[in-house]
Amino acid sequence: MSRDDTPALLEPEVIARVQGEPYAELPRDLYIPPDALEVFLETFEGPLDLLLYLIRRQNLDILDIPIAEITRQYMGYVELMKDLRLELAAEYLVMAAMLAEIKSRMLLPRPPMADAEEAIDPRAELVRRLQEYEQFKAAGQDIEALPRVARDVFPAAAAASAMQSAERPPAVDLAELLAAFAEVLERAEMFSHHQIRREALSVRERMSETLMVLQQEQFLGLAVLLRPEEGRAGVVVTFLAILELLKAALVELVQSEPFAPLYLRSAEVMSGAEERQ
Amino acid sequence: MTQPSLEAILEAALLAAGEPLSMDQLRALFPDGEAPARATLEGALAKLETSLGGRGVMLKRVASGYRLQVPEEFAPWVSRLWEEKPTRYSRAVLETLAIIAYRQPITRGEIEEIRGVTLSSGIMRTLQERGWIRVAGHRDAPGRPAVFATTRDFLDHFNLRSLSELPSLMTLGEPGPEHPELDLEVPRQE
Amino acid sequence: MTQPSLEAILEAALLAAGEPLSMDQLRALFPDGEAPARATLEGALAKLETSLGGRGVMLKRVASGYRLQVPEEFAPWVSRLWEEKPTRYSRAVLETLAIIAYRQPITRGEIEEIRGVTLSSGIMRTLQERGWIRVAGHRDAPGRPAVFATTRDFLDHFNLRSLSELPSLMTLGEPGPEHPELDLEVPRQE
Repeated sequence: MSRDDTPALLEPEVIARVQGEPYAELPRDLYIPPDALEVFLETFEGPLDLLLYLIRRQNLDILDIPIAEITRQYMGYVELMKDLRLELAAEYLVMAAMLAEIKSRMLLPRPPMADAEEAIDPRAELVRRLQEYEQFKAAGQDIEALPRVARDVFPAAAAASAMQSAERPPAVDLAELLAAFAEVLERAEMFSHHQIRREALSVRERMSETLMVLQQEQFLGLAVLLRPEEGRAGVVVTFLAILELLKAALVELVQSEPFAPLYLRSAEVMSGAEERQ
Repeated sequence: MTQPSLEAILEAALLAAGEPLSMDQLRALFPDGEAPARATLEGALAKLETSLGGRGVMLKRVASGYRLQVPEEFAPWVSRLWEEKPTRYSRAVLETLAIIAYRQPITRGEIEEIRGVTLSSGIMRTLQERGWIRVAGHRDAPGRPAVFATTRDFLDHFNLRSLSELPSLMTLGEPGPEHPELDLEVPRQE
Repeated sequence: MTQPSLEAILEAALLAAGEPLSMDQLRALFPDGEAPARATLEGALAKLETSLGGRGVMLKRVASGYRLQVPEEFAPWVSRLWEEKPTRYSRAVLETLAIIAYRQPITRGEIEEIRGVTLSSGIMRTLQERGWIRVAGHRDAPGRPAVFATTRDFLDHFNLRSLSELPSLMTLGEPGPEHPELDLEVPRQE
């Protein structure tokens, strides 16, 4: 493309082309209701959009825009918008000024010896912006065409309302528990003269376990509770647990006659039985 | 593209709605005059119901129509979706738990004596609902007070094999055990 | 009772949630320490996806996780469930969204430069209220202008797993979209 071409002008009277045929006048029978024209003009997203429309509808090459013609058409729309008292954004006028500037620069004879500078087509920046805008205009339409939730695809949901009450219980760690116990002991010692002693937990655990077994079994032979397979230590722990339980009045030791087997029963079962009598 | 089956259309609509749809609403999915007869729709719903066997969703007839719902057997997993952020236990709950853990079996009165305050019923309920303590028996004393002990779940939560693995207060500078000879390990039961 | 299959559990949870669940959320359905490995879950999800073929629901991977959704082909029936038509967005909103999606992070000024017009505050508000864009930071330039980026919700809403799934930008020089409906005559210049 030679740069100092006078922009390829359409005949000045041509206002439109229909299938390549230039038209110099609006057909007389073509009536555009003013409302429709207004809607039409409002459809443009801005000067770049309007310019693109002018270029595309005439199948012009965006890389070789006939600046004079396009400027003339552009100004036609801007005047129309003014006439219709449409809210004319300042950007439309800025673009008009830019087009006029490009046009005048293209009309200027190229000064000799200034090839390097003049090599830049005055339209280059406009072309770049038009192309970039066109890309995003198309991208907007592509996004519009993507399957969209609530229009094309629908999240699938099934009722599960009855299951919504779960609440995760707090977690506690051992250190917290120990700290709480230590604090309570400290406080207890401040308020009482009782000596709070550390006791063998394994005995306490066996006390709890024995109580549970007795709740289920009601009567148990001492021999069953003292299990030799736990070894000496186990038997001692169990025995101490039973003594502690007796002392705390949680169990009772029964024997039907001297030297008969010893049985253990829980105080609870026993008193329950008494109540029934 | 082949037309989706009637069952698939009904499944799609019920899942998109996420709530019960009446027979009238189901018929309204189709353009005027093209809605299948009720009997046809009922047939398709029956087919849909059968095809859902063994899946994570089932068809249920409710008062307001048909509903796709998650069967109850999935509650253990599904309910975790809505678990609230764990809260923290109050000081009182922690202290009570600690006393029960270290002094079990113990009555409520004894806990109160150690803590020096009355025990609110909420605290014991919290710990019982959590499955960490249980009534281990009743003391043969006036009023037959319940005695509390910790549970296996309690040990599991704290990753302990037995109570003897609870940290000792000695780490906090407590005087040593009075009966060192009693501090025996309970052998593991088979 | 037999334990439900892993696929059924995942299906139940996804339907109960009614929104995408991430891999982490799926693993959190199981008790601590019992969650299947990621690969196992992925395998089960693949099986679930296959088993849903031809049904009114499909498994889709979107930005925030896995979602069960009614496929597009059911829209003609399903969209009749709601009287309201889905929101249509103006070209200005869509173009702005496109610019942010493809050029993020981007300032308001840069968006205006590309579109050649001042950005009305309504457009940015609409996009932010929908949760599709957010302020991702501030550029270290005079006035420290905010830079905008798209959100995960944007990707979820448009059925995308990541920005790389966006349709590629039109190559320059290609014939652009026309407004055939706007093909009115060019007015005569005065």
